[in-house]
Amino acid sequence: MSFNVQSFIEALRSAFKYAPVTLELTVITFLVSLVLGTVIATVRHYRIPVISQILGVFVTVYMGLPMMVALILYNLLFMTFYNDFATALNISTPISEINPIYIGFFALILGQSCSLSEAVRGAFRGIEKIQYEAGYSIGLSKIKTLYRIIFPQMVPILLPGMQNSLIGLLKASNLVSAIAVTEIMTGALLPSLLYYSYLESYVAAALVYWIIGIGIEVLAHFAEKRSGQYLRRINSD
Amino acid sequence: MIELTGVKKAFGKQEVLKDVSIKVNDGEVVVILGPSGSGKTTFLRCINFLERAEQGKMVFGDKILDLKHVKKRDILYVRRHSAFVFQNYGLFAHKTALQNVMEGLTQVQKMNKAEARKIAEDALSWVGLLDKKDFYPAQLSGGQQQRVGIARAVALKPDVILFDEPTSALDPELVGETLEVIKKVAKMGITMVVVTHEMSFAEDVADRVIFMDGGVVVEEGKPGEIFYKPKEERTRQFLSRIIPQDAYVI
Amino acid sequence: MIELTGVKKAFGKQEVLKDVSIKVNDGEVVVILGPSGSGKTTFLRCINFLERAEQGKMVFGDKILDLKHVKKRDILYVRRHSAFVFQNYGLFAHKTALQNVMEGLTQVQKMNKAEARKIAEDALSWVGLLDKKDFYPAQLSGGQQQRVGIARAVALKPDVILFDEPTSALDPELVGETLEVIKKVAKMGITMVVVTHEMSFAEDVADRVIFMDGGVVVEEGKPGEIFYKPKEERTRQFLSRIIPQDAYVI
Amino acid sequence: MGSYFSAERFINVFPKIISCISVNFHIVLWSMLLGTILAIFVAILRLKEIPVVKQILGVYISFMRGTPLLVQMMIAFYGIPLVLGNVFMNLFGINLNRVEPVVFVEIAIVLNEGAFLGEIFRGAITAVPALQTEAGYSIGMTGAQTFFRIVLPQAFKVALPHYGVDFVGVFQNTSLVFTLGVVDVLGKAKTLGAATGHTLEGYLAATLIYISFSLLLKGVFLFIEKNMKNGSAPAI
Amino acid sequence: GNASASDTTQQTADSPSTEVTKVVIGSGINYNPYCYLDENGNAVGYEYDVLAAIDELLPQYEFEYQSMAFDQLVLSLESGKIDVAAHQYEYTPEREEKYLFSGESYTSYITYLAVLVDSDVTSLADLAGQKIRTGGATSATTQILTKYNEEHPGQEVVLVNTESSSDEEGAAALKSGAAAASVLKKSDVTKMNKNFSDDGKDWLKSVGEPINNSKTYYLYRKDETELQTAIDGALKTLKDNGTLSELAIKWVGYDVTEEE
Ligand SMILES: Nc1ncnc2c1ncn2[C@@H]1O[C@H](COP(=O)(O)OP(=O)(O)OP(=O)(O)O)[C@@H](O)[C@H]1O
Ligand SMILES: Nc1ncnc2c1ncn2[C@@H]1O[C@H](COP(=O)(O)OP(=O)(O)OP(=O)(O)O)[C@@H](O)[C@H]1O
Ligand SMILES: [Mg+2]
Ligand SMILES: [Mg+2]
Repeated sequence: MSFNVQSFIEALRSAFKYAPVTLELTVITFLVSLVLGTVIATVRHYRIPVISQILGVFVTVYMGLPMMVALILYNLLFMTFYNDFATALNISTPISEINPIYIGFFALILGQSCSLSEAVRGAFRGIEKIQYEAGYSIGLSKIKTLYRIIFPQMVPILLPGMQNSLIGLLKASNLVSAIAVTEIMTGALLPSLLYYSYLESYVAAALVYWIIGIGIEVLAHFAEKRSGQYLRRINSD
Repeated sequence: MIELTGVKKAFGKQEVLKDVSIKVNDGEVVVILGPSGSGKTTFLRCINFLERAEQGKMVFGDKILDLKHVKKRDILYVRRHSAFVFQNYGLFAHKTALQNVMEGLTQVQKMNKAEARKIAEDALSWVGLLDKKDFYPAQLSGGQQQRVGIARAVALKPDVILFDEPTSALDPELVGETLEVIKKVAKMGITMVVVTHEMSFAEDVADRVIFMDGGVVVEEGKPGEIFYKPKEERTRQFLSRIIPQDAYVI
Repeated sequence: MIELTGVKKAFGKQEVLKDVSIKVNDGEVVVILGPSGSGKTTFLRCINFLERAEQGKMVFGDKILDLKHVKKRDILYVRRHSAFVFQNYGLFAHKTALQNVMEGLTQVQKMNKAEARKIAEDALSWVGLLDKKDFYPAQLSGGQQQRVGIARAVALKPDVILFDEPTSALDPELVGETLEVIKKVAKMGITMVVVTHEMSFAEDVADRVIFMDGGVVVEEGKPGEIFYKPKEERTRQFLSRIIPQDAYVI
Repeated sequence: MGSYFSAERFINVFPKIISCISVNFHIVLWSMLLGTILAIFVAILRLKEIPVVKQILGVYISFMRGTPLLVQMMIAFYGIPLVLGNVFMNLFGINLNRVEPVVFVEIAIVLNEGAFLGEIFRGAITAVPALQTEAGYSIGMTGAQTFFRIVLPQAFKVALPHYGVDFVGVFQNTSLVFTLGVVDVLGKAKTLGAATGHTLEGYLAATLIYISFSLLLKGVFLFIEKNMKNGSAPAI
Repeated sequence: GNASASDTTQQTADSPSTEVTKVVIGSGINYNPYCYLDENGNAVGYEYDVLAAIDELLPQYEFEYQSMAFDQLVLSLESGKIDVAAHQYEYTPEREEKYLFSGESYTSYITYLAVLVDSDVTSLADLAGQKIRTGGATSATTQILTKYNEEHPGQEVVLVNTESSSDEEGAAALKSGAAAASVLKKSDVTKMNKNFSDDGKDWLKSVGEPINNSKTYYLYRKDETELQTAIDGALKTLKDNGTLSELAIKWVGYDVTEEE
């Protein structure tokens, strides 16, 4: 197999050009989902009646919905019903002026919230009960105990898996190109049309993703060090 | 004043507390004694709502509470006016000794940081741990952790402190010192319920001693009475293990 | 026999053990005494390689080991011929009391299940917890957990048991009983190193008492000598808190 | 959405799509089995911080997480025959270019999961207090015994929900084989879509199958958890 | 580097014996009606039928088929997993640097603007400032329209890239007005009209001049000239005897081998 450096560089350049779109999608989705996911996990952890059961079923079911199908579905629903909806609510913006990236956000956030909620739910089980009790005993409210005592202790448990989610999301945002947003992968493939230089394009996209991934990992590494410094190291003998 | 009446608590089928009642006046120090598994810890936990009793009433200051059906606000009220020293320390794992003590001051009592730090440092030096203030719990010895727990409770200056075996991990020297600390606290007029097996402390400081066994209060009275003139056979039997027989003569 | 010489261990800059040496003959019971934070736990942990000493030699049975550069095989050997009772229990959280005791028997000693269960049940009834055998650690009181820890160590019938404050969470009645158990163990010829503050136990059972402070052995000797005729000022000072002054007269 | 969806078409495609489920099962079972085992070792080795090994694993994880699975599959599909083609031909008489494409997809997913699950496990392991390990050591268990009997079961409880997410994810990711002409559930949906011009029914049928799998897995996990409970009370 | 798959074809190059040589043909999985997997999972379509007809004319070769995605085909070709790639490849000089194209084309590929039937749009100029669906950022259409935009400053159309999106979305976008036009082959318009009509009537029409008008070829590795020559010959025969047109009408509905 031949590898054309020229095509590769061109693909790389094009991929980098669209990296900001990917990053924007990723970061915003991740932050919003982290909040939503934590809320879902907390509700489920405390077994708040009815809501927690509903959320439990919803998360399990939603995990079965592939992102690609979700996007098609939401996109189709949006395009089919927007006009009636806009008329009913007197929204004057025509459908052609609505940026489809919002549909992308919606789909990504919903999926990501569900999967992050599962990660957080697991981390809840890694915290010893006495940590809650200690918080309550000094008069902290439940909420305060959660965010001052419990969540910080979850951080070292969650960080490795969270990197998975964040980096995974980085790549999954590629699917959003299905509804009219060009990002890294599509960007890298743009020049391949001319030469059928798919190999070079895929390698270029992989490289750009990887570079961003490494960036995330480096940040996470420091965060892990900081957040986990209280943990006792096990003597590895 | 705190008064509890008819406290019941079961884990599954096992009734751990069967109708326990006690009354502690303001500034009083009450010692709870009893064999392992008799429900002492569970009882203290019920007072602080760390365990929800199935039945029982509590008078806490001027509040009258049903232990089972109690409002969130009231739970918070009780917790804010009391402190708990855990048998197994219960320090915040991700906070240093100093931060452990400061947490309640800044977050609950909304003190500013500088002031809280001052008080926390005082509390730590009180228990002889100022030099360990930046250590995490995992870096402290058992006795050191226990003392941080005590400092954390005392620094809050609550109306009531619930001590669950506050000296179990301490060496005799420190037991003495820590009990001195607790005595000082007693003099500050803080009401205290102390689960302990330190007879000498009980004799010295306690206004009243309560002997629990199998989830009921077997006997209660002044330390002198309980220790040297126990009415119940069970109490006598329990004490006989600790207090040399001849002591009874006194 | 175990003999340790020149054990050094620091955490960061803080030297916790500065050249500690002890010798324990087969079947001997040695008690280690000392104030909180003096390095007692750390020392026991070094013996079992839970902490890696920076320097020091150990003779364990017929093995001579360098504490710092030691083979995995030798570590395993030491651990298989010794048992550890933790200050804060250290029970396997996902296993019941019975399973906790059986684990070492079936997994390390490769005993069959039926046999292991028999031995484990015996050990639990020894510590008075047969009725709690199917409880998980989180469902047991502090004292109960500590006794399971003791049962787990004793059931293994090791050559050496390292006890780290085995009675700290126990009520006086149980302290007595547990110390009886430990005495029985002593009679089985098991060598023991016990960190404890129970003077009466030390007096009764210990062949030798070692007093540690600030990471060094301050003094060692027979219990009678240490308790009533301490040579060092520091020892005298420490003991004065526990043993009533007039006791010295005896 | 009148013309986009018809129940009749759905009923027509559903049996055809579900008949491809064996491809998904084949891939997901092998990948998760081997991937989980690999991940456990990756997690252990990462936590041990052995010099060199640590750096190698760092690169491995970074690469597996950072690059698209599609690219990894392509590396396996084209790269392995390229590098090992002659060796296999000479030694075993196997033409790697003629090996079932599924195998390469499985290799890619296994290596991928080794990294993803490995990190999930590593996080979960840090949730198990050091004292648990020490207790294991103290009764004479080897490092491996302690890890597999004491630490892992407790860590698994923490990792389980996230593990489930990953599991369902792999069940969906199997559709990668379709790129190589092997038809799994989603591939079948696409095929039928291309053949009939109606894609929605097929996708919904595939989704329904995924959801059923997710629910099934959830049931299995609930069962496992029931048998793994350690008596600690629920949150307060 | 060529791996072992091409060994067999190399042999024949050395010794033009009567031995039958295996040739691995790669074609697509998801491009109806050209090359796709039918309801039973069999690879079918115009491409496959044409190739089968070619195979019959070439006794010295025996075709074997592998089906995979469009972009995997060219990689498989390079790596030797397949010997011929058939997926409606269009010719560009750039591509010729890397691959050998068949000397004969076998289909033409012509696209037009597709708009709602009641629309009065007839050309790109009517669409200035409006959204056009192009079917993917890497499609030829995108390229052509990007070039158009560069050549018509102030008159630009807005390109909506819709990588891997579904026909349903395409229909919905046009019907709802989310996009003003799409770029489609006439056969696709017919298909859309049939599949997504709300009232049985046509709702979409092709308008104006062709946007894209190109021919399609097979791809080979650079050194496979012998195979190329053989297949070219067979293709010519099929064109001449009308088989190719027959197949085109059978699969596509009209004669795509003709220029429109
Ligand atoms: N991981 C650690 N990092 C830093 N310092 C530590 C660590 N572990 C122990 N120390 C310090 O070492 C000293 C000795 O601790 P050790 O646990 O051996 O004391 P001890 O004699 O057992 O005390 P106690 O009777 O209170 O249990 C203490 O001052 C403690 O703060
Ligand atoms: N979560 C639980 N589930 C089931 N049983 C429990 C639970 N918590 C405590 N128990 C049981 O309740 C009884 C009383 O426990 P508690 O901790 O109150 O005893 P205690 O008097 O404090 O003993 P100790 O002096 O040993 O600390 C014990 O027998 C214990 O096994
Ligand atoms: Mg207790
Ligand atoms: Mg200690």
